[in-house]
Amino acid sequence: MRLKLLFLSCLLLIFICTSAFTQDEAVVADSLETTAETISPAPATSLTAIDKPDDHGHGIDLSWELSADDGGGLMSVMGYMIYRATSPDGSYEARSGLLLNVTAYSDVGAMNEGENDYMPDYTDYYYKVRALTTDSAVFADSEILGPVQSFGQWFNWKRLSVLLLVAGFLFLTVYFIQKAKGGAKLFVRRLAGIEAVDEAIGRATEMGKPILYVLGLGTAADIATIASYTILSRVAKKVAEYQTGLIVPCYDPIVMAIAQETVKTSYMNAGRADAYNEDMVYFVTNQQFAYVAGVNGVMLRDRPATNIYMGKFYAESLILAETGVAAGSIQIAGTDEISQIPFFVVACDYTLIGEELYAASAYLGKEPLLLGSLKAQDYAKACLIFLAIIGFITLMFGYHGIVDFFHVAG
Amino acid sequence: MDRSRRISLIIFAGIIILFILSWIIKSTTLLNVGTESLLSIRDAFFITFAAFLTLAIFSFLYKDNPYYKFAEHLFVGVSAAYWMCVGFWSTFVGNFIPKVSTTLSNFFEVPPKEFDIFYFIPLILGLMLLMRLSPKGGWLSRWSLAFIVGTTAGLNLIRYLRTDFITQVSNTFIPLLVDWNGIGPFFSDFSLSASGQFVMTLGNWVIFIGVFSGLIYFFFSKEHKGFFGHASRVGIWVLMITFGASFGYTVMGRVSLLVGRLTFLFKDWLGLIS
Amino acid sequence: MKRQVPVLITFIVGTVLILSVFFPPAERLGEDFSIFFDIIAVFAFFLGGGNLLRIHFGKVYQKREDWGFSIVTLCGFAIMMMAGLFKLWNPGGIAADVAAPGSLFQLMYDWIFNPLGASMYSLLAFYVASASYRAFRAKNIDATILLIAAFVILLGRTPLGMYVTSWVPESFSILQIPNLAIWIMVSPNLAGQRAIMIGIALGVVSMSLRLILGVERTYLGVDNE
Amino acid sequence: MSDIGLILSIGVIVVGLLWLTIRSLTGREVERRIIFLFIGISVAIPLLFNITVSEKATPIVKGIYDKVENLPSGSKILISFDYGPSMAPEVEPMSDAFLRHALAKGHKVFIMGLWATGQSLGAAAVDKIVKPEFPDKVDGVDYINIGYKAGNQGVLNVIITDFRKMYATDVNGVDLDSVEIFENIRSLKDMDLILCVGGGFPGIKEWVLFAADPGNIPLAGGSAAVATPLLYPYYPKQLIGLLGGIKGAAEYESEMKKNYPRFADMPTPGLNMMGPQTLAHMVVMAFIVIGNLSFFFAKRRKK
Repeated sequence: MRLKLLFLSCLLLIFICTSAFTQDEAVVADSLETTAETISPAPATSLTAIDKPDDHGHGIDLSWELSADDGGGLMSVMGYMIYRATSPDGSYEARSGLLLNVTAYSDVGAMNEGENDYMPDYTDYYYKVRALTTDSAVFADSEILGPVQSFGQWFNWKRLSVLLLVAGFLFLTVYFIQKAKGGAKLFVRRLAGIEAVDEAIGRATEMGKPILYVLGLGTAADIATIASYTILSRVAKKVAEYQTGLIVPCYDPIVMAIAQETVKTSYMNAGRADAYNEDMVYFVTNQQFAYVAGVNGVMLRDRPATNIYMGKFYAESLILAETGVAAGSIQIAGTDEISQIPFFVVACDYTLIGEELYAASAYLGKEPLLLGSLKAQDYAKACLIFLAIIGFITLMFGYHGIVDFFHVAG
Repeated sequence: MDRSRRISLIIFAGIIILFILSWIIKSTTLLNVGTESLLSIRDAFFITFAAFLTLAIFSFLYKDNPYYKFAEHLFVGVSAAYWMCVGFWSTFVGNFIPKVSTTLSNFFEVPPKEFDIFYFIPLILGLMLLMRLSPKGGWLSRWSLAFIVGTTAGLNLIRYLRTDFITQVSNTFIPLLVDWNGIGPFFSDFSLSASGQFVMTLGNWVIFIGVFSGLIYFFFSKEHKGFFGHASRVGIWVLMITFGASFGYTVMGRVSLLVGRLTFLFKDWLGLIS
Repeated sequence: MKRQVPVLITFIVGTVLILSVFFPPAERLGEDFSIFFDIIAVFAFFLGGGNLLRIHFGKVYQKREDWGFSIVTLCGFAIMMMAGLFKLWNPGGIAADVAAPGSLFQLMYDWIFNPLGASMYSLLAFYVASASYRAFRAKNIDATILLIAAFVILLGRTPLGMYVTSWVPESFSILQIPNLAIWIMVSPNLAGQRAIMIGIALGVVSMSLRLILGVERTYLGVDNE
Repeated sequence: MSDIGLILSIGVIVVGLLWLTIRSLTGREVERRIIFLFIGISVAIPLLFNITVSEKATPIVKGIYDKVENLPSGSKILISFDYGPSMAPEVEPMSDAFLRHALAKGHKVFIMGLWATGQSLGAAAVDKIVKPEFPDKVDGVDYINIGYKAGNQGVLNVIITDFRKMYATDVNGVDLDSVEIFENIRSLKDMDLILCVGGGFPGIKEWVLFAADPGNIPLAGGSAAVATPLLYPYYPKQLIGLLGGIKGAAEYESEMKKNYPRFADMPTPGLNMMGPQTLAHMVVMAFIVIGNLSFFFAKRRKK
């Protein structure tokens, strides 16, 4: 409890401090009274230009105030264009298209020499904003502003809150893993879907029928798929012990490679390396519905006693699950694809909802290291709820610090 | 020859006859429209074949049968090759070749780009992955798997934290009292519009309580008892509404897909509707 | 060595990618790595294609059940592969888009791949009905809530919902079924979605950290410690 | 003649459902194949007899319509075709409507796709809509199709800073540096509006995460109904508007028909599809009722 408070207050303190950070100082140009021609509009005023913050250079942020004749006065200004030169009286080139009703623009160029539109850093630039009317011959230039230079930053301050969250989470995870290593008992609630897995394997063994394990449509780039390997390894180990059949049709070749590795290891760990067969884990095809057609075929022809769906699923979820129902299999599903959870909930016997899928991989092992990270996750949730409630209260009193903290611009 | 075999042969013969009939009729109709003769015969074949495949898939609703098996196996083969070809031309030839070899770029007639030594990293990792196929070098493939998983972990961590986590949380900061103008106006308008204060306020409360009770349901290291038990119970109800609503909302999209298929059958194949 | 190196690679790659987000000079690493990933995926196609051929040739060779259909798969694969790699019938030759109109690749796509995919997908119209018949029953409180929410939304998506409740005055328009359906979608539904989303985000972060720290390593075919 | 057919077939559905309802009072279950049959009939009949219903635009749809309408003529609108043929019946009406509306309003249209299949669908849309209906529009000046690149959201990651790093040419092999429409375009950030039409992965969500959010670019979209509820959290902050499923498309179409005389006779696949939808929804609801009836009466009997 003390730790929780400490952590929270640290977090609070840090972002209150950071919200006090100030930006680079801007070069400000005073407005200039133009001796206007009879129909020439008023120019844009208060032009400012600073290096674009939080980038890798090659960008300058401009801002100005609307011409008095834009939306008022003569009502003649249609829009603005940005012009740039490398000396105050050099030749100015247009740097933007027509900008309508805006007062800010980022002039960003290419980063590498030789590219079109290359914009070197540490070079003096001079800017002016031109207020345009519908008549291309009638316009007004603002005062020339400069010199301004662009340069790169080493750190993106806009993303500080993200970094703090990562650091906080890392801290919690490492802390609880250490605690778990030290032998502390960590409670984890029951996950019905996972407990059903063992039961379902037993049933398949009794019936002498195989188990179908579907890793879904995820690629190796999906965390859900990676979580699914852990569950697969557990299932494979049990299956090896019980000498039941296992069928793992795959959608992605890389996923297939990893799944083969996982199943093979599980069989070896169960001491039944001899029972492992390369054809248990195989590639079907890399197209959603062709894959479904293939898996449907397996369901009706090999009649697996249990179908386990874990990973990323899209529209095919219900086709799979309903075919499984027709085939009379017990079905356990888990996915983090929110739009498909309802279909699994409706058609399957057990469903792991979203986060439960990741938790399952930790839960299954009951290893202290993995459980420690679950605990960290819960603490993060608690912190979040706590912060949010404080946020609401402070918001009522007009303090926006907490809300802003969660608003990441860049 | 037993009875069931004879029946399935009769069905098979019937389908063949219907197929040829459809092919001939379709060819003549296409010819009448003014299509070139060879093209019309080709297109008529393809349309008939596509209609046959569609019906073969639908037959699965009744039960598994050889026609579904045929369609399924054809689909698997064709689709596997499709993605390989697209990946080869667009990623390998399109993105990789121009960066590493001018000769190969010229061979494939793609414009070569500036040579980039870093593109040998995926080449090496890709080849390592293929080492799986050799009995001894399998362990090398783990290196590229490790690279893939590392990339996944690194990219996803930040991505989810930035958008799903931070944005969703910040979207939850909504006023719990919308434009308060006193009790009178508050209870006078129960409409779903910007003027309906009551409904908007109620909606915001539901979101607020729903999100947090939902999150409490996902607590793993606390037993769902007492306060946690009640809160997670509410959480489950909110999730149930979500699931029911999402399901009901989806029916429309699914029916549209069937409409699309039936339109193909009625319009493009049978010409029943215009 | 065989075990430590992969874990180390994951650690380094993951950490570098995380840090690159915060340091503008390294910002483009994420981009480059995404491209690398795709290129590796192309190599993996060989694994997939090889495996597919092995499985189906095996079936044909051993004359296992339904081996005749495996020949269909092999033929489909071979023809599509040749059509794509050699750009057969492609009016533009090798430089043209692989799916240029008129090419064999595109024809097979239009008349085989496409109808099959669309038909498979449209089976969902039937399954949605059979699933709702079976599952939407007032068995207990949870199931009843599920049922009511689904029913209101279904009503709200048809003109029927409007006819049933059109007598409700405008100042109570929330009680009109289509509006109620929208309200369910944007309030309780959104709350549930958001709770799941936030949970998933935390789960992903936690899982990613486990991977980067090397705590979770089943994917390497190595048992967790 | 068609009226007789219509009445007859609706009669068959109603009588069939009534019979099943009465049967369910004895607690008997309906076999799934019967449900399949009813769904099939209820979709086929309105299609054959062409029954339509009228629609009114909801604010979330109107949001997009007004945005396209209020952008000054000549604005740059990118339409991304992020779907495959299997999803096309549901979302193609949306991309068609967007394309028509944007061109009619005189905007510059950029077509691309994050799905391999999107490239040819984009090209098909150009052949089907732009060439016959807008003969004065010139490829490379008023519109361009830059096609598909592999890499899913990775593509967005790249083109948000630089189009040319991913795309050297358009689909016809024309160098992007040589076309007028691309003259002042460097990255996605130069777009005035992005319209994403999709419903799977990658789709609108990826556009929000990797383009609209980091680049602060106005984004709206059309989505398959299944993915739509998921996108509500992004509306109205990160998404200007959203067409949800075929109903959204129908609303957009009716809005266009109402305001543009030239579109009075345009094909309205969205509106046409609402007939089968209505009947199919009613059948699904009827089966939910039947299911509950048989459940309750079966339970009673047990007692």
